Amino acid sequence: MTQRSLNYLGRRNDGQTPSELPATIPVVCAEELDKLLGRVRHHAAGFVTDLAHPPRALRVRAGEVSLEVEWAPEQGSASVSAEPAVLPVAGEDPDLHYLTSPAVGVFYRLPEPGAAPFISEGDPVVAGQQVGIIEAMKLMIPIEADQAGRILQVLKNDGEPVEYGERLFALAVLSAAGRAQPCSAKC
Amino acid sequence: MTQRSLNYLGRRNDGQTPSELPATIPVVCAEELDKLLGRVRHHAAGFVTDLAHPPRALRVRAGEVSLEVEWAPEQGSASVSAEPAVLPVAGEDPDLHYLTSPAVGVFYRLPEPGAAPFISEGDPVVAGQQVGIIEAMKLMIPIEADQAGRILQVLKNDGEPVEYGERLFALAVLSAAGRAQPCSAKC
Amino acid sequence: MFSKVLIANRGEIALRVARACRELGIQVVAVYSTEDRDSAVVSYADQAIQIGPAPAKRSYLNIPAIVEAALHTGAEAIHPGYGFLSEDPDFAEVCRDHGIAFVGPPPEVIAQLGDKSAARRLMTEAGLPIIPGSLTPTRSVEEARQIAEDIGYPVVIKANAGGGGRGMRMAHEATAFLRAYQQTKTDAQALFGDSLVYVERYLTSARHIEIQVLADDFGTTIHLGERDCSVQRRHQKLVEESPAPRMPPGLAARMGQAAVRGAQAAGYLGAGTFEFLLSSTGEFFFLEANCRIQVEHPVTEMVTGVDLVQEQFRIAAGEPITLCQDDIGLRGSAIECRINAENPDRDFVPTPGTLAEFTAPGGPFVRVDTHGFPGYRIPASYDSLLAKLIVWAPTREQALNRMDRALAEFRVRGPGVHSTHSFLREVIRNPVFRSGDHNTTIVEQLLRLDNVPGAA
Amino acid sequence: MFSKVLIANRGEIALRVARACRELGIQVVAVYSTEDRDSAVVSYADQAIQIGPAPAKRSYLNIPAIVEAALHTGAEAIHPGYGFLSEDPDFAEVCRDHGIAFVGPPPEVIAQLGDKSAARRLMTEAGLPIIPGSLTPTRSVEEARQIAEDIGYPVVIKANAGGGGRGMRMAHEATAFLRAYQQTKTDAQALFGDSLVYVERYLTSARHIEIQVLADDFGTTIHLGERDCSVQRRHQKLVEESPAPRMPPGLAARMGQAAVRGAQAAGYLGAGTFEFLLSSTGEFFFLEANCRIQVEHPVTEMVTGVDLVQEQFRIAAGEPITLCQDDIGLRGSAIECRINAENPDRDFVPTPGTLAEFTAPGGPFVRVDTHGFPGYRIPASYDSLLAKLIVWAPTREQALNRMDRALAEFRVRGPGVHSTHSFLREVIRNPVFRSGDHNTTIVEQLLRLDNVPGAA
Repeated sequence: MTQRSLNYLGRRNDGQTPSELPATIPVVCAEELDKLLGRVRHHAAGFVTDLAHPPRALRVRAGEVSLEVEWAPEQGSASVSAEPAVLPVAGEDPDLHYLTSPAVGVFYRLPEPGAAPFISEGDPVVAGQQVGIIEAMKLMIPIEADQAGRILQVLKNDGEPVEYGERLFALAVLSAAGRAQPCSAKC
Repeated sequence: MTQRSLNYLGRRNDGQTPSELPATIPVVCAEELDKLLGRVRHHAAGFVTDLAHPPRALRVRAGEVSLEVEWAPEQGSASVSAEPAVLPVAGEDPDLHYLTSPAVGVFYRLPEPGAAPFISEGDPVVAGQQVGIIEAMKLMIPIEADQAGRILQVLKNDGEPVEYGERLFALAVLSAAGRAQPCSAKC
Repeated sequence: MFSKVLIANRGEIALRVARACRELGIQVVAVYSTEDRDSAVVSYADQAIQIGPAPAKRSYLNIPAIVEAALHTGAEAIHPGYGFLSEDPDFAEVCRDHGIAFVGPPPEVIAQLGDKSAARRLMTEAGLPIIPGSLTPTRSVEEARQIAEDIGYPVVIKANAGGGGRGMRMAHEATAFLRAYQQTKTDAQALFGDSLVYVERYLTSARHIEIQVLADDFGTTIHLGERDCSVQRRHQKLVEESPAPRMPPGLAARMGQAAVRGAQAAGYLGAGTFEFLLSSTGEFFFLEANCRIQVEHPVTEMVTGVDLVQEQFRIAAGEPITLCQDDIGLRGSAIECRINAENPDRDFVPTPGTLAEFTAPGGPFVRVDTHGFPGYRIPASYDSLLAKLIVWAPTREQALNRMDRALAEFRVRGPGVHSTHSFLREVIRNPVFRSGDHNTTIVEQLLRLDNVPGAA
Repeated sequence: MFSKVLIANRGEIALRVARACRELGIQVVAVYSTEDRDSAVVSYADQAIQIGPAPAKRSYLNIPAIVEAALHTGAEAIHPGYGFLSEDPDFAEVCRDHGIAFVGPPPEVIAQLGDKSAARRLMTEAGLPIIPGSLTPTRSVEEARQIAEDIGYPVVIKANAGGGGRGMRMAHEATAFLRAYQQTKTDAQALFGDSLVYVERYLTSARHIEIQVLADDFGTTIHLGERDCSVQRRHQKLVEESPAPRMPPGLAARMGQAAVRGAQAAGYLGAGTFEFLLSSTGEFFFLEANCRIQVEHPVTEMVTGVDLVQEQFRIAAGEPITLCQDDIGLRGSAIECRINAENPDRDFVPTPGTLAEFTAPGGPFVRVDTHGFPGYRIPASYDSLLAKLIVWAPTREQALNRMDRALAEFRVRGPGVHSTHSFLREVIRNPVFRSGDHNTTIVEQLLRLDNVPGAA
């Protein structure tokens, strides 16, 4: 039910430098800290699971290791049944862009039956270039690229009905730096 | 669903400088910290479960280990109309204990009209000592102290109707250490 | 009319009664166990008194606590709902002794109708057909076995202090008799503190039809038509409807008249129900009379337009019934489904827990009586009824379609919580049930089908 | 009957229509704007098509998008609900041209009844009394002023393409006429793209009474009694009821017969409403005819037992009405309150926002039609109707008590969100309203009282 975005707060208050520590305190090595951090993480996650009410914030500290976590205010339940469609989803490559349908209608990749498609995967496009058609109530609405780039993928088949806002083309945007590369593997 | 305003808890009390630490502080290894953290977590979770009302924030610290958790202010739900009654409320002195009514009825402080009350504020009591009466359907139910201690407060008037579980007396428990003091001012 | 009433119950019926009070301008006192502190009726009521811990014996069955609560709050009447103390003649008597109006019949009537053999004798005298069997509790196993031989197998052995489908066992043949008899006696002692039992012929493929009656202090007794409660699992009703489907012409009226005769013979007062078995050949037999508002009363309300709980209050306040028999006509068809917090896949085991989501159906001709809400914790201490979903339509077929759509709208979710609403949808869609040609074995048959590998 | 229907609407009415479809075994196609992605009807529907962005012009008023959606999904009919395209003759015509059944009257009928002057002429010919005034749009301010002089002040100037209380202004005396006239023309152009107006006598202390009609393709036209919609704020209805209180004997029947005559004269088909003003002296005048299902249709459903939306589908599918006039009887009394997400303390400004809590009333004889649910975000783009609360009871007084109790059960809460349910409780408890002796000025009077310092 709850959608949470975990924001780790990097606010470890560890301004202490070893030289300030009394001589009796051991220097904790990276390996040790890693292990301890693993345990802290384990306990923090387990603790949250134990709670009947989800917390808003949690801070755990064990010696040199501390972990702080905060949750965004919970928002609605929202059973989304529709394709979100319009905007690129958070976390996706910022250079990835979608051309969406401006109307409910039928999508055509070809200017007319038997002709070559307006555009194919891998092709470069310039802003304003027509890449397809939406037919709505016998009206032919041209689909144009709104930015320069390269067509990564054609997401609908020729003649397929589409809704308003549905994604038609994935476009790798030609950024200022001049790269128009496919979405990197990590996205 | 829940509207939450994130209020950062009071700053972690980390103003200590290493120089203030006593030289005798023990060397705490990761394993030890892990074990301690496990116990802290256990106690924190257990404590939250024990509480009649979910808390807003909890801070637990044991030596080098500390755990802080915050909940969003709960809204709406649960309009508790009843006196919680049975359990000591969070934050209260653990030595503070309540004697509650075992039945719906009328509370009497006096054995009979005109007589002296069973007990008065400030009086010491021993376990099993009668301190009042609940009359329910002409039945006289004696109220007895279930622990030794001192009566801090008589919470109902003579002849007042009470519900099941309502608090009748506040009792400062005579602890093992022998103190039976009133709730300390800070509670 | 009363100005303040105490409701000695919990769950949906407590809320139902509280709503009736509000509409009549009566102040509401709720009583609750520690387990029900956050319940809907507690927030709904004008006053709420905690009467005891979770176990019903120490709270909702705790007569001194409830009467004390009524006396301290100045409640002039107590509505007992159903279950708990609703048919306890001692409770009704204690109320009377303390000058509190008990919303129900006088203790003597409750006592007589609660003694099942006595009720059978009384109804026989009033001319009601009863199922062949003993007219007094059997004094020995020999006597009981002889009666069984005389009336013929299958027979059912019933607790004399029982009712509502509890404390009864079938014996399909002579060899099974002894065991069933002794087991029923043991159950009867455990359930009702009274090991008396009696023997009746067991009717196969019968339907359970009951008649709602109202009787006031001015000699008026009327009936409000019938309810068909044949959809039962282990004698617990799951689906009820009014009118009963496929009734031969005039039969319902004859049963109604019989119930009125029975109520008059018993000196009945208030709202009551006369339960009958209707054989496959169209004969009806008096089964028992219930001295309470029934769980399934809403179906009668929907087809008659009468608010039965408000009528209960009027009668208890000494007012005459404002209706006469000719005013009562059953309009259209109403069906009720009991939504229980149980897991149908695990033999209907109750599944208490907290409701993360709880959305009841709505829209045209849909009524929901429930104490559930998002965040409600269903306690393990009490019965598992979570909601009653009632629909009305001009015809039974339309009502079934409406019920199907409404059941589909139900959303009940929570860790460990299950609900019977999807199972009830199967019942509602079952062709035999839809045809109205079912009897009390329908759920059993349906569950057997479900367990056949390869069955839909 | 259709097997698949598209619902060209949103909010509670879209859900209402979807429920009727489910009960008739019809598959549901919902259409929605980006703003309504998470709405109740989208999750309810079998299919859902996003037709445009938030502004209604590009989504719910977007004829090509809706017709395309119907064609692609194979919907055989479109139900337009109320508002939006429900009374757009062009839309009805486009549907017909594409072989899609429009659930409503033919485009020609919508066009004629939508032209308010034309409708007045038609109804005069059919023998219905109309309010004195112009029978054609006025051609000049001089002509209009002359008519006003002839019929006498106060007068009301109305947009010819208007309706539903929008695009009309009063002139209480001659000096105010010019300004009111010109302002109405400006409003009419802005609201309906048509600056034609006409002039009518303004009836003070009148009641708004409307008649529900049903007409099929086989020549049957019946009426289903009246609704009193006199509780209005700025010509927007807040509370509706059926039957109308304090009607002289026979008057409702006469108005019903007039409505049937009017519907027959117009060649009406489907469900429609004839609105009348009823003067304090008991005369009634035709006001306008509405070619849609009304917001307040449930009160008629509750007293007649007829599911009007299902009847709309039957008629649109070419089936005959299964009822005849003699079958229709108004039973008991039904009241509807419109719960809007508005702040009564700030001049009823809409308060969109997310519902942290949303609990609708329940229990006996309570119906709620709502698209709200906990977590629902009320968009700012559309009207503020959040729920319709309907109650039924045998008498008006009992229905008022029931409404009072049900309104008290409503829980609507969310950051910035307000609701009118508490204000409506004031209306329901108002002695003038309870007496049934109110007229269309009651809300104004009540609000004025509220603002008097020291008033309760």
